[in-house]
Amino acid sequence: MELLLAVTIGTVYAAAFYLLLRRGLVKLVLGIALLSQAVNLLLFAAGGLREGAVPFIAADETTLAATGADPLPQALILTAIVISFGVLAFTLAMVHRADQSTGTDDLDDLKSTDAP
Amino acid sequence: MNAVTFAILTPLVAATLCMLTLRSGVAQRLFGVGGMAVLLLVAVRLMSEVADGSVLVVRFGDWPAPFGIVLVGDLLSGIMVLVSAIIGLAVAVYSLADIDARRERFGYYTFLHFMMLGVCGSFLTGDIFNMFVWFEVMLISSFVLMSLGGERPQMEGAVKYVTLNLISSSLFLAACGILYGQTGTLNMADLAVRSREYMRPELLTMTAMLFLVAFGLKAAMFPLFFWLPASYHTPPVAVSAVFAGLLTKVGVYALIRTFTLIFTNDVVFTHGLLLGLAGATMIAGVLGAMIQFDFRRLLSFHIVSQIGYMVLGLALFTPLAVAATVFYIFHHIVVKANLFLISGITARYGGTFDLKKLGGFYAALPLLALLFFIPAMSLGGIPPLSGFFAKFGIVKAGLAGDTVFGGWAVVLAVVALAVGLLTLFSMTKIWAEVFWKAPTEGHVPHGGAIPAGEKFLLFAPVAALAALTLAISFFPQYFFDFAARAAEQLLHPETYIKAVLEPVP
Amino acid sequence: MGTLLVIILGAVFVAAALAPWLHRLCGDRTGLVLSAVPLAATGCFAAMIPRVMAGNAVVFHHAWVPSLGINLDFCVDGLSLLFLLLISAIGTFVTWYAAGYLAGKADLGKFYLYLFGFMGSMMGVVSADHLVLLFVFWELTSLTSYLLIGYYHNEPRSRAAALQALLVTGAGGLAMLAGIILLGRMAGTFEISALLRLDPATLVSQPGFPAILILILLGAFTKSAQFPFHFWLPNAMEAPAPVSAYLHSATMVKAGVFLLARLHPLLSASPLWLPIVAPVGAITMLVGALLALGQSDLKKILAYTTVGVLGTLTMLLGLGTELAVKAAMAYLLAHALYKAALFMTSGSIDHETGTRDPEALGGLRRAMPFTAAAALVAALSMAGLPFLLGFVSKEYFYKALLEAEGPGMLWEMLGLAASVVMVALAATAGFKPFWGALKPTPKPAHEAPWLMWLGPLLLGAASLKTGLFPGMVGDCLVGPATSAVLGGAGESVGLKLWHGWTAALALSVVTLLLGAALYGLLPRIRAARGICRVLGRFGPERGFELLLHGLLSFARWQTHLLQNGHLRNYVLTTVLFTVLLVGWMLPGIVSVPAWDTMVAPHVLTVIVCLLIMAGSVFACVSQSRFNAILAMGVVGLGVAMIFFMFSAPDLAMTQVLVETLALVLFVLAFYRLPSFGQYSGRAVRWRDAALAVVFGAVMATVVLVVQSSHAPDNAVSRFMGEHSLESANGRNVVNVILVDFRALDTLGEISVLAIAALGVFAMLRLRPRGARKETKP
Amino acid sequence: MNSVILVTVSRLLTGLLLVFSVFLLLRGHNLPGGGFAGGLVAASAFVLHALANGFPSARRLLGVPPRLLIGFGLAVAILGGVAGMLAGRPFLTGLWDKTPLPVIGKLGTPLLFDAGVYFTVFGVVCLIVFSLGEEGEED
Repeated sequence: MELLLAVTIGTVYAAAFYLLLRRGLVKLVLGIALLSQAVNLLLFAAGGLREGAVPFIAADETTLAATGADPLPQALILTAIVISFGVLAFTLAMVHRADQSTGTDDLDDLKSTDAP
Repeated sequence: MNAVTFAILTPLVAATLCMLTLRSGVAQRLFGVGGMAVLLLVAVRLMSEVADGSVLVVRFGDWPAPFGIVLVGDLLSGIMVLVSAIIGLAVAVYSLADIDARRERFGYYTFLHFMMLGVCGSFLTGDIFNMFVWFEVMLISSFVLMSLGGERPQMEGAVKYVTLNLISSSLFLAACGILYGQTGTLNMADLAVRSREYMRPELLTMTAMLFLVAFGLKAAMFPLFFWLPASYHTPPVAVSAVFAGLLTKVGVYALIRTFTLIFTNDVVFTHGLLLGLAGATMIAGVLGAMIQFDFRRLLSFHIVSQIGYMVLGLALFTPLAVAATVFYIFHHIVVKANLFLISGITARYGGTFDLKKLGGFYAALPLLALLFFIPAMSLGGIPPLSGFFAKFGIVKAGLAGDTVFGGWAVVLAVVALAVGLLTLFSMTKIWAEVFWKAPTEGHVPHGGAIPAGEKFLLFAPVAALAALTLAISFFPQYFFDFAARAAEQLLHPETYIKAVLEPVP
Repeated sequence: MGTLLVIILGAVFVAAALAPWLHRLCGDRTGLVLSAVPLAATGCFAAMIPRVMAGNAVVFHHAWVPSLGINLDFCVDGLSLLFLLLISAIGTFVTWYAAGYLAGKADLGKFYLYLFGFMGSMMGVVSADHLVLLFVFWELTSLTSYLLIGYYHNEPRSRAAALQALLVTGAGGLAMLAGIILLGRMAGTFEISALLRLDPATLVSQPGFPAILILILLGAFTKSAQFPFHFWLPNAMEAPAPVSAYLHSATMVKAGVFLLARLHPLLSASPLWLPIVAPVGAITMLVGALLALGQSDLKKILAYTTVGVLGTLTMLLGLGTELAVKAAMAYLLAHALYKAALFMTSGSIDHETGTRDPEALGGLRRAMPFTAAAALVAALSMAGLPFLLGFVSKEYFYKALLEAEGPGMLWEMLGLAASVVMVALAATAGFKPFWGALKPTPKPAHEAPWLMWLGPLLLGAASLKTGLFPGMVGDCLVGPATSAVLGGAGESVGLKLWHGWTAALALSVVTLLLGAALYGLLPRIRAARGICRVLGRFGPERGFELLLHGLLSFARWQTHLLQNGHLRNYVLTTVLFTVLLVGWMLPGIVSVPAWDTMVAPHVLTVIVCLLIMAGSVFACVSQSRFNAILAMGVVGLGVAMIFFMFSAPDLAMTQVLVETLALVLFVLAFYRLPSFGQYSGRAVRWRDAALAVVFGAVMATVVLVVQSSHAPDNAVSRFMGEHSLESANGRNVVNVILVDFRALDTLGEISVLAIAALGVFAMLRLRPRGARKETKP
Repeated sequence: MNSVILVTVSRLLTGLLLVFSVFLLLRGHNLPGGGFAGGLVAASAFVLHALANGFPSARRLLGVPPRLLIGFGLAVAILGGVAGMLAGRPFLTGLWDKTPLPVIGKLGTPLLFDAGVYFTVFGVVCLIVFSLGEEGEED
């Protein structure tokens, strides 16, 4: 289980990194999106996985069962998901504007202000 | 009810008000500048509350620590919030004359206040994940501010800025998750205790490395600084100035906070690494600056170089060194933001940021020459200006021989001195090119080129910041004393930990 | 009286600050008004003489930055007083002189600002009793001299000379700062008088002391233009004449000599002192004299002779005997008086005739009688003719050399050679332009305004008076100064004009005769100018330029390498740096888990994980935007499945919603985005893939490591589980965390969303000026 | 896109989704849901409407500019936090009504805060989608 998850997360990270190394603007955005998926999964894995133990207090209980899944990482990931959604939306708009303003999506052409 | 809460609420409310009144230019400017003024008052109040060395803890939601989120005001936070508010107000006033109506109507002041929210939140929070959230608030506002307007240079800079900072954020988030998984807590004071108890030292150090990269990138440390010189010279000047003053310093703050509170289990390795990186940062930055002929790009490279000094002080990890770092940060924020503001004024008069084309300002605008000279020489470390004391403190700490790094500390002190000379070289380059040199055709500055009202709005913040620099210069003891006591608090985190974790009565 | 000293210092700086304003008010008379300050200061310092003669230093103490150990400590003893008087008196004359020389210049106000700033700093250097305070003033003199040398700021040569002076003295200054800090640390105090009271032998024997000595000497040598750092001084002749007269003869360049004298009791205890300082001084003396011979510009001649004299002074202090120190003090005084005068008269010549070439000048004595008189007296003193202070000082100089230990007659011969050159050049500077037939000059010559000859004339008079009656000046100034340099050891006896028929007198006579002969030969020796030029071209200045250019080239190379403009290289560096740091730690913590201890994954989990992996890889290799977006959707939904399977329904739900919306956004945006271009070549793609695999492997290992251990106690989330219903009235603990326990996170998060949304809005609606609405078809 | 069926279905769905979103918001304290999910669903209602009927129609249906919705949401969330301060407790402290209501449970300021989140997310998604969708189509 642990190994499978590790390999999965590693693969998503690798794919994200590979996309970030491309020269096209669009692939850059895909890379950023994948990166956030990888991190969310890592967070989930680091917090510890539980099957069949939702972090709700059962109707007849007053406290969360000790065997229940840890709710805190879930709250963190929820925050992270929403933040990455906002960031992704902005990145898309930015890439669109960059493409419009510069007339190219090749990152190698986007160094007129950063040329050596 | 102490000022900590209001340091968060003020920019948040101001941003919300700005957002609700986007259509009205008057309201934008009113809330924009007014919000900053209120924030400054709050920051002064906060500083007066923490000045006696007490650690203010606000438990949000009234949940005891470490269960809820706490905001913690100690001397370092107080100093950082205060200087941020000063820069915020200065830049907001400057923006009145610098930011065009279109940017204003599309939420410039909203983003500015949200950025201040993120900055103040990062300085005050006592919770590592909450810090991540504030970092994101700050970052996304800075993304927008960086690209607002959509001009080609801005977009070229923004793409790099955004991508690299998002990588840093993802590492930060991953590191938070690891810390929580290993210790079961997110409260930084609690982390300081539990990370020792629960985590294998190597694992803790590995997590420290993730934080080092995450914060180091935000702080623009070697070799993670590329986004800064690629982008800081592209947005409007007011934006460059507030970025130059505050953003990298949030990264430095986060490094200071975590590497004095949590990651002190293997100082020889972690801080030794910081020491080496600090040296490389100082050198790479200043060398980059030496060959620039774009006013703002030159200043941008210098930010990198000076981040090296700040990290050096942290790395040396002695009371004097950390105090000097705190002093350095305060001095640097004031000076660097001011230099960017000045670059904007010269560009307004001369029509360009190109040093080769600018010229003749010494004769045309002697007041501006004076206002430039003060921060520039301060940055160059000329005594008795503020930069000298900052540098002196760090070099003295390096030469003091009481660090754990022995000869390396001495080597770094020598590097710091040499880099200081090269910094002076760059500053005199600007002075010689922009002020002394005869004006070039088509870029002749003329004192009457800007209407009086706008001129006042541009010059007043610059003059105020220069006056502050002079105040630090002539009464350094007053400021250094705060820095020294802040360092004392940082190096003896027991007080901080106790204040945060003590049970609510 | 200590307070008086501080008041004077303050007054000078206040005068500096007021100068530009005063200039607007008084115009060209600014100098006259301002000169009241140094004049009054001269009086005040003169009033301190009796007290100092009696051996009581004037002191002032005030804490400044105690946290850094920096205090405002001042102490005026004999050495300081000698300098203070020179600074204030010559300062007065220079102020007058500048009023004439720069009359009508728009920048005059700023000029006085810098000049008085310099004056105050210089007074600070010589009266500071605290090493760091001394350094503060020291750097201020560098800075103000930078501004003064660059006075003609439209001239590239001026700017270059100013920068060179600043860099050379600045570099030395920083070395000195390191030395000061180390010395302060070793001695436990920065206070100079306290430092000098310590036993020098103990300090000197410490292992770090040679380094300290060398660092401090670097500061002194650069400031005092010692070989090989001498080149900035002649270049600084780009400055207007008053600046040269003040900075480059009497004051700033003497700061290095002052420092050597100030710390003499301590530093000279080191066995390295004599073998370093005396030879450096001697070489500088010879180099200065030699290069001076090759000059065809009055100012340059004076500049190089100044270098020579600075060498002489350094050599004398290096020898360090009582007689040598006394000679140094007398020589210093004599040189200040005559050299300032000569700089001013040569400036006047330039000002009134338009040339400074001694060959083109002659017979000016009728047109410029006062200037001629002043120049003549000064030149006689420089040549060391009897009845002038220059003679007295030269006598002591020779006596000190005769007495010094050294191989053979080495010191005497060196001193003689240099002095001979001085005689010849004194004639060139003070005699040649005025005597002989009148030569036509670019401007018809006439006398300079009185402001410009009064000072030199008074200085000449001073040379004469002190030369005639050296006893008094010896008792009042030279004696106490010598005694101060020697740490109170020397007796404070005055100078004598007549020592009887001694070897020194004989040397003086020989000097004059040879000097006269050399002057006669000068036109022919000019042929040797070429040699000087060659020396100049391949000398230390060339080295300095090469160093600077080398540094700039290196900077360019480095910056091109690092800041290369390619985002992918930045990403690569960042990620590889992470991999390096994290990977470095991994071997120590990773342990291969045994297969049997691992939980076997559910089949569904395996399928979902494979989907995620396949989606990720497909997004990388897909040639079509649309397929790539779909692949992203698969990954997102896969992640939602993982959330769902492992007890996180809230996450799963949000993830599904967010993924759906993201898909909509992608589709909306990608309508307008370009299709995938295949920009990188195959090799690059394979390299990147390999690097990506490495990074993925490191991250996978990290995940493995962090899964292998968990917090033994999750008190925080347990607390939340216990209080969620009771205190926060919610059964959905995740939601309660979001809106109550950690509501602040949520507040920040909706702020992020708000910013992002408004950002998207602004990004899309606020088009750059001049941009067409849609550039894409 | 303007097929009759899609238009009709979207009308129906928009209303349904809106009701469902409020339901999600209200029950979120005890069951999966909450302000985020609610806001996202509410926004999806309008996104769906926009895709079916065009963006101008969706804007008309929404009635208020999305950015005001965001500002309103933020203001509500802040108010939900400030309420605690007015009672002399720290920011964001939950104040609760004693008597529970059906379905929702007890009323309290965290619910107000969650409503703020709902409106913010609602406005945010609408603003983003509308901006992206309308890019290049009008003005």
